[in-house]
Amino acid sequence: MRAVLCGAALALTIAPAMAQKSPYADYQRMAAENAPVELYELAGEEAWAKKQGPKNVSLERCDLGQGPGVLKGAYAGLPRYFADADRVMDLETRLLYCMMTLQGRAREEATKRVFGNADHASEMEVLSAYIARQSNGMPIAPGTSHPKEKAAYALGQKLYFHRAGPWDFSCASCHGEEGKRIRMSELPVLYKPQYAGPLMATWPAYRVSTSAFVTLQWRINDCYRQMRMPEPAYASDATVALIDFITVTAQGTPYRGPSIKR
Amino acid sequence: MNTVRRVLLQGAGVLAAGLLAPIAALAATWNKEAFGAKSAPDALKSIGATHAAPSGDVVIEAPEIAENGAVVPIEVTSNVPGTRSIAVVVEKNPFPLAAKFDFLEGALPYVKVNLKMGETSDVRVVAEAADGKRYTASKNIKVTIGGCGG
Amino acid sequence: MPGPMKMRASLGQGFTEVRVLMTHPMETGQRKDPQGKLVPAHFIQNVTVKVNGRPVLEAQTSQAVSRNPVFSFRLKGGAKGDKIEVSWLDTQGETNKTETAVA
Amino acid sequence: MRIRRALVLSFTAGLAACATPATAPIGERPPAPSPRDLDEITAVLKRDFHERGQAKMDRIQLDEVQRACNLNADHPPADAARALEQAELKKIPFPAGSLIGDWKKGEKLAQSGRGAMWSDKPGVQQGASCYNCHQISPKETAFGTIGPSLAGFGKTRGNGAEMQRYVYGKIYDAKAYNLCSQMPRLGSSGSLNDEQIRDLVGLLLDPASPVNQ
Repeated sequence: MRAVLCGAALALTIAPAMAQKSPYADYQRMAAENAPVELYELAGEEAWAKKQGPKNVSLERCDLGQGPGVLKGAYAGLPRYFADADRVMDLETRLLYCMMTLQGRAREEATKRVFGNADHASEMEVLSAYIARQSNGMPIAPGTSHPKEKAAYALGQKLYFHRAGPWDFSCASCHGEEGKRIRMSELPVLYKPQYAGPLMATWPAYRVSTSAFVTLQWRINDCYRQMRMPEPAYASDATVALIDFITVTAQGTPYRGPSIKR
Repeated sequence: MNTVRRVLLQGAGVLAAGLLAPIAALAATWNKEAFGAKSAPDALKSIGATHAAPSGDVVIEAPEIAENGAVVPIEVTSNVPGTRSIAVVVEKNPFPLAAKFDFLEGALPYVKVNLKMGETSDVRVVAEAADGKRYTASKNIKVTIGGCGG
Repeated sequence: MPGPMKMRASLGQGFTEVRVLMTHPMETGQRKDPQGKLVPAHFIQNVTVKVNGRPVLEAQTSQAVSRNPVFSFRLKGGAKGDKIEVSWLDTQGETNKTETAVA
Repeated sequence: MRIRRALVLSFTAGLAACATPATAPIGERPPAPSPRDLDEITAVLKRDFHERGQAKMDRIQLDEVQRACNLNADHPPADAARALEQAELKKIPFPAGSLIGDWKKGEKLAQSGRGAMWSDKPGVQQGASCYNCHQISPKETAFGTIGPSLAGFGKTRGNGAEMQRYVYGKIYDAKAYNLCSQMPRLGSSGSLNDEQIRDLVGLLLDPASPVNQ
């Protein structure tokens, strides 16, 4: 009896590449239902209203694309082109812009600790949690019509397939073919909507393996770390372009985050 | 308040040193023997569940396979009439007893919690009926390694 | 000072569902910090749920509960406005509690 | 130099023939970049990236192999690919004698995903990341599937001098055998030293290794 059970278990372990439904689907559903993301949303609500910087004002007048202070649906509409900055911006890049313009903070100070840890989440992380929640249920709809939005998509696509560094990796080295895994982790093919959709619908997220809340800027940064490349600057055109490329690929998918990741 | 705190801190210190000393009476109960047990049989013994009867009335909902052992969601419902308590034992964890829930008048015998699992293991749930009889069910949960390991 | 808690209590079919989140490291005592030093055990040992001041559930917990614990409980019946209180006590004698009214 | 010109020419011809747009529609792989695209991307990386730890900025410079693979979407013309593979093969410093090292050390290296990242200590935290992409020892069930299974490798392929040389060379410089392979050049990139590569050869070829049990 035991041998039969073990055989079945082994088959399950080996099957994921071929399975229609991910063997982790139940895990991901239950873990998402039981994720501690609300703690970060609470902290984000406070950070949004906190007066700080040389101008001693909050971020409450920050325009995330839907008008000053409008949070509903703002995350689902990003990245997009902002005329005031003449740039395509994702959520974190836009928040940084507001910190610098509205609050008068220096870039160096505002980006000193953008990636937190299990003991202490960063301001950007908690703000991302709070703001993303208010797009829950809305379709992902980044800007795609402005020439700079088109350029960001094109650059992101080129970067995605660009092989470089000591290990000759591009994003597509791991996220380029269907049905592949790294260890037991299934690899979403992020230039295809059927993979980009479910993935982008759940970022930012509480990351189980580090017990920390993480953002898309972190995700891109950490991919380049593991690709053995130098470090991309936070909120740079390169990181925004990659986020834009994958978000545009995911467009139309209802956003259901913030959620949980392995 | 300060006194309470100090007594509790001392209790924790003693606990950490591995000595057996009763935690101050003011503190809530915590079954040191059961939680300190290093094998599943010892843990079950110390909660009086060695001879628990297998029962379909103890329902465990959990994933068959977990992407990461740091968070494994587990939902337990006991349909055993008059359930007084539910204990959750992760058999292969260094300290197998993970949690014990005592249901007083007003609570339903149901709980959902995230547990840590060091490796693939059976997770055993023991429900205690009003008459003190123990009923049990278990479920195997696989824990896998993912990611680049960087 | 303990980190924040968050709780929601909502009426279900004949019961009240309570979901509570706690900020806590739940250190096992077996994890090493980046410098290679063992991080001492530090975890919640007791959780108490009260309805209108009366205890209805008492949990004893170990280091096997995940960091930033999330619990869901169900209470018999219940009515809008019932006061739910959840408190915890950890290995260092630290405590925290949160209250909410059933919505 | 001649190789490079040939690659550029073949690409330019392709471009003239079908005049592909620079951006692919959603869900499709884009056309291979032009040399100008590559320069543009490298310029973006130069502007937006910075060195950190051991990851210096020279890492964004493309070598001939990377250029050829990028310019041809990993499918360079066969002749050009063969010439570049030969050039890579010549650079592998094959040691004399048996190349079968300690499979136990090899297994540890195969398990480790560390090494060459800005977060790693150079020379200390080194791994080969093998299990990330390959099935190897049957004892390890958490293996990746980007690369082929290597289970039973020595048992099915033998472990003579020729095979030892092939495995050593493949780990040292995978591009010497398949120009646009997704496998890193673990020796030529400086990630693994001679002894470490021999230990990995041992893991795959030693009859005592669990791989061949």
